[in-house]
Amino acid sequence: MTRPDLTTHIGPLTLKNPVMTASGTFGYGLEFAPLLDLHALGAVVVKGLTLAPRRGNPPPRVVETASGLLNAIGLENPGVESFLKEILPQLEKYAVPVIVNISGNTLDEYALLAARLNDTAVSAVEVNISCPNVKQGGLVFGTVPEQAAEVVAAVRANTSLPVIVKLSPNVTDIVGIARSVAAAGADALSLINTLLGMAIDIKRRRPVLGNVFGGLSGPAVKPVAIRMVWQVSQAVDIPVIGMGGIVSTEDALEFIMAGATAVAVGTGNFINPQATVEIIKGLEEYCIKENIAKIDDLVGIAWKDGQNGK
Amino acid sequence: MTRPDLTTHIGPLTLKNPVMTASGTFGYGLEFAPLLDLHALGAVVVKGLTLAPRRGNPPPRVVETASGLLNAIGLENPGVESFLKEILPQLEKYAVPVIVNISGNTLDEYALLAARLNDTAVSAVEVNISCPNVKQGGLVFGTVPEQAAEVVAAVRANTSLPVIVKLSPNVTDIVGIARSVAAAGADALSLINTLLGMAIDIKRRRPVLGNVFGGLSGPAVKPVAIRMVWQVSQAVDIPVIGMGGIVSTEDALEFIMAGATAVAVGTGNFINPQATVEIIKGLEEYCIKENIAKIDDLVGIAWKDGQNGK
Amino acid sequence: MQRQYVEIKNLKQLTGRYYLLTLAAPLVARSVKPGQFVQLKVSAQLDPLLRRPFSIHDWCDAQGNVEILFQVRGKGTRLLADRKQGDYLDMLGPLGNGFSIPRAPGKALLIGGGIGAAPLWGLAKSLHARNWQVTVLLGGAGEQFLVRPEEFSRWGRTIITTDDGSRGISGRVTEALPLVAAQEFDQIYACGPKPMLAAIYDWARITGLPLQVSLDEVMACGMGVCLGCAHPVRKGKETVYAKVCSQGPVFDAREVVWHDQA
Amino acid sequence: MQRQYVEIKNLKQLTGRYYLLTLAAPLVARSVKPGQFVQLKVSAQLDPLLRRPFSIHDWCDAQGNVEILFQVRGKGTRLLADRKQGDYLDMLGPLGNGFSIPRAPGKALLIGGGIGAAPLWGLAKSLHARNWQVTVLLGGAGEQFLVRPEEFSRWGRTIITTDDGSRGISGRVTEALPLVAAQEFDQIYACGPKPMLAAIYDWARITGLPLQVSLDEVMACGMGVCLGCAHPVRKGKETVYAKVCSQGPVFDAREVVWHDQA
Ligand SMILES: Cc1cc2nc3c(=O)[nH]c(=O)nc-3n(C[C@H](O)[C@H](O)[C@H](O)COP(=O)(O)OP(=O)(O)OC[C@H]3O[C@@H](n4cnc5c(N)ncnc54)[C@H](O)[C@@H]3O)c2cc1C
Ligand SMILES: Cc1cc2nc3c(=O)[nH]c(=O)nc-3n(C[C@H](O)[C@H](O)[C@H](O)COP(=O)(O)OP(=O)(O)OC[C@H]3O[C@@H](n4cnc5c(N)ncnc54)[C@H](O)[C@@H]3O)c2cc1C
Ligand SMILES: Cc1cc2nc3c(=O)[nH]c(=O)nc-3n(C[C@H](O)[C@H](O)[C@H](O)COP(=O)(O)O)c2cc1C
Ligand SMILES: Cc1cc2nc3c(=O)[nH]c(=O)nc-3n(C[C@H](O)[C@H](O)[C@H](O)COP(=O)(O)O)c2cc1C
Ligand code: FES
Ligand code: FES
Repeated sequence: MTRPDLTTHIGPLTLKNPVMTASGTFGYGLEFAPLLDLHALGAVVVKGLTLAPRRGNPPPRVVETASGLLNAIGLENPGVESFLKEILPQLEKYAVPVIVNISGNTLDEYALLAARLNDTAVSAVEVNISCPNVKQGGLVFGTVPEQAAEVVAAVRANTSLPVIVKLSPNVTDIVGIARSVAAAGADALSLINTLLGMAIDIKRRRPVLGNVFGGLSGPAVKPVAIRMVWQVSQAVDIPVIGMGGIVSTEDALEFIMAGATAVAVGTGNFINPQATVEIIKGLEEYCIKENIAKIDDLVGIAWKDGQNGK
Repeated sequence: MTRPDLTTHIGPLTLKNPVMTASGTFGYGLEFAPLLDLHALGAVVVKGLTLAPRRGNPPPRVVETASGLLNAIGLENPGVESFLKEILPQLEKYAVPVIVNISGNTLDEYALLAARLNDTAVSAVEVNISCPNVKQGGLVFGTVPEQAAEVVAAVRANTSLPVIVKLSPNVTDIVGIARSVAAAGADALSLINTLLGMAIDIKRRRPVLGNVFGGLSGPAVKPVAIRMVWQVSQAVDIPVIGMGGIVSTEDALEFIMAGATAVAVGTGNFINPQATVEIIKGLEEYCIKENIAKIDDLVGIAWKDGQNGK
Repeated sequence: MQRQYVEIKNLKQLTGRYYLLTLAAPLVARSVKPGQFVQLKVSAQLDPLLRRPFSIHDWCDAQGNVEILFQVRGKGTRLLADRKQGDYLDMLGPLGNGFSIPRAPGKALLIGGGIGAAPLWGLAKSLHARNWQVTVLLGGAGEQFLVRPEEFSRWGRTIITTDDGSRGISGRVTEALPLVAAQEFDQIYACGPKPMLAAIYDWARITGLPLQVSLDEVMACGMGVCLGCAHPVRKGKETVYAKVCSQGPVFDAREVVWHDQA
Repeated sequence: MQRQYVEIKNLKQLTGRYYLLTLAAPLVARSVKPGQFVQLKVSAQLDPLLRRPFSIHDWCDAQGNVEILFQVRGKGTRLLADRKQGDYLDMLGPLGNGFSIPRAPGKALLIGGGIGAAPLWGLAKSLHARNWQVTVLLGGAGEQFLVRPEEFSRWGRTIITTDDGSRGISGRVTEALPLVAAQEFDQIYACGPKPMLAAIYDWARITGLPLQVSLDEVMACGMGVCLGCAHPVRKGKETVYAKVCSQGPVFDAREVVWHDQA
């Protein structure tokens, strides 16, 4: 059999394969250069950027849970200017699409970030809407369909880059958010971001994390992520990038069959820093073994075949 | 040191210790009689009952996930009449408080169930509001504060038993639901029920579960459960029964320190059917070692001590 | 039913994927019935989370031993295969109902497909001890998937089939059915993949002979409380769900709903 | 930095809770610096999920070996202690910056508390090889928490303290500081619990002598990408977070913010 076609389309963006990195778990990519060929990846999504530098939350910032990880990094990052000046030029050399994850606390911040990334070497923006809206008493943008849509519209109006919107799973109705965001002009959706969780240190009788709350990621959350990808991919017409607990080729296939056009490896990079490239190889081998010409043919096959699920 | 006082109050109900069983994971208790002394438990919460018998969902009904379990039993149960006639009389002999978990698809069903359990040997009702409201297009009662409150009011009006309300974690704002339910007359809250999830069988390229979706439980969900117990116990004045992934004494202590007045072991019973009694012993030993006279002194200590968390 | 920590007295690899595990469990050895099973905790960690069900393959009351014959299938059985003599395992059992053996001795046909033959060993031994005449049909995908092919003849005539023809008759175990005449037997027992059981039932029902099948459903608790192991069975005119763990795993094949999963 | 599967050449229990693990890792043995560490995957399952960081205790370029000295603390180290010779471990490393040794030989004081002395062994060896005169203060809660107390004197004068007085001077390792005069040394190195490090810094700062400390923060990635291992450090007038894994674990004690966690 000829080599299977792993090409993937995320809106106007074409990736050579569907495997990307999840924001905040792959640094700026450069750190992985000694361990893998960055050029082999579908795309590199970098750590979330904000307009100004952020120092992040007080430690402890991470704690392991059963098959999961709680993190409260607090969006530590050098700010968009420093990224563009010092990091992006190095990353450009690897000729891999770079997607920048952006976070803000006001609509203006999102708009300014989007505008600033326009006309750079960046391939797309991923809008993290799991941030508190300081003008609305800290309510998280991504939990209210109208506010989520406003963020997306603000970004859309300020960039010609493909706009990927990253959804928060901490909502009653993920489909409602997804529809609202799609209608506001998103080119694609990423899901899921982390589940809000916490842990208590029974020795200190206090929360483990300096920030009290943290985001739960890793294999523990995969069933929730698969469910949301299944629901959302059937409800919207734009591609879904699936993530949440992917550590193996089998996990990636589950997401693809549930409806994800592409997948991202997050916490999995900490367990196996070569997980991304191993999964790309695994997907290729799977397609050969199962006689699948295009990986696209597998997208959503679990609901496309047979009767529609609930 | 004298024996620590493990007595726990769930509204008007006094339990000899804070360890109960989670509905649906302990059958009707009788099955465990060969393995442990039922009388030693704080309370037995039985499998969810409905008015009429229910045959449940098509198999497969369970699938293991990373440190978790997805189930889609579909509330299979013999119906309330059969329970009262055939099971309760046997259970009564063990002199352990029996709490009956009830589910309905309409307000009437909840009201009738509550009325039927009044004046029986049952010690309390636990209202499972994670059920679809058939009159509202299948929207889950427990995800809309007003509908959740209506269910509780209907139950409250029809029983003189203590009313425990079991919250669904699949919501944007657990505190809003908790407040609404407390205002409607709940004596206590149970949380969390399962997280909505699913899994794909990549060999069959179809969802694993006969019902497509299932509820995620077990250690994987503990960080989400602890977070919700922490939030809710600070927001309401009624006791919280914490559950979600408890398998050890340390887990139970985490919940208690996060604000749970009592705890329930669910999936943990499948891993170690003697988990409940081992945890009771473990809590007693912990109190002795740490010189704690009353287990109540530990409830919410993680937010009572030090400055309030977020 | 007991929960106890039992010592691994021996663990040996039989074929590429089959292992024989000998556990010191006198209480279980004394009371067990063929076809019953145990739930083993294969790891102290939280992944894999659940116990794994395994049929009791053999037992020896005198030595206080219980044997499990298992196939490495996924991560749980892999971990089990990596255990060492002297390790302890958390075991719950015996569970389930087991095969029933009619009081009056007669002729029994035992049909096992792949690892499904594991519980038939203890059954054959029990039948033999009660003066039954035993015939065994033992099938497998290939030679390495046959359960103790050399030794089964200890209990009676043994016919072997392999899908790939690497040993015995080439083909599925059901293709060997014409070699035996159903009406010769007083009782048929079968354990293996569901399509195999269904095919055997189709063959046996013609003669009206009693067929007991041991079903394999994914289990969580193993003791009848989670309702996770449901399999549809007929109850009068109705179809209801039976708990394979506590109402089975052995069922009268006539009660089982074979071709409908709902 | 490499990721590779390395064979366990030897694993032996030193004291009640300390184990010495010898790994076949020639590439790391060739390039490692004292104070660097590796991330080991202790289990193939998903719980425990993350790798565990361990300092490189010793190495031998000729034999291609790397040694880890570890304490059983929780489930991950328990699993590691249960591994057997011949098993393979997934190892990432070497990671971090390691201790820096000034070019001109002089006098070094090494202070280790409990398992914190593990990386000081390789440091002492390196210093010794570069003609430094080494003095070691080795402390532990009790005798069984001392890292190779008999052998450390191979590298220089070794003073031992135990909190419970079961060996050497009774008391904390910091209480032995008056036995040595700070100004005698050209360089001080310390590794152990944070309060110990802070106390040593308070003592050393008076003399203005350079103190290098190896910090221990909970880690996820170990390679500078998750920002999970933040520790506050001074950068000019500002307090910023440093990544203990990639900017450390060894820091100049003057840069570290000792008494403020925010
Ligand atoms: C009553 C009963 C008795 C059994 N007796 C034996 C026995 O004597 N010897 C033996 O080797 N096995 C027996 N099994 C099957 C055994 O329990 C499974 O092979 C085992 O649980 C697989 O665990 P794992 O972690 O290795 O596989 P997993 O990693 O959990 O799964 C690996 C693959 O095996 C499949 N699988 C998992 N569980 C089962 C199952 N119960 N049946 C079929 N496929 C499954 C999964 O879908 C997956 O594709 C029995 C099962 C039951 C219900
Ligand atoms: C750079 C670095 C080098 C290290 N070098 C060594 C070494 O050479 N030898 C050695 O034995 N250990 C070393 N450690 C500590 C070692 O990584 C932990 O003991 C180990 O990760 C614990 O894993 P566990 O699964 O056994 O414990 P867990 O089950 O994860 O936790 C058990 C208990 O230990 C505590 N704990 C977990 N991780 C740490 C940690 N990093 N520091 C302190 N307490 C912790 C937990 O809070 C918990 O109370 C080092 C740590 C770092 C960051
Ligand atoms: C340490 C850490 C940092 C993260 N930082 C970000 C971030 O900056 N922006 C963002 O949108 N998501 C962030 N995430 C979420 C991940 O991108 C991903 O959505 C989530 O972890 C689920 O995937 P996983 O289970 O594969 O990790 C972070 C996750 C982790 C574990
Ligand atoms: C197999 C199974 C059946 C359950 N059935 C019910 C039920 O009938 N009613 C209910 O309110 N909760 C039910 N639950 C939810 C549990 O009571 C509990 O809230 C949840 O599993 C989280 O706790 P755990 O992680 O300890 O299992 C069920 C859970 C499982 C695993
Ligand atoms: S496995 Fe739980 S009822 Fe059968
Ligand atoms: S552990 Fe990830 S940055 Fe240090």
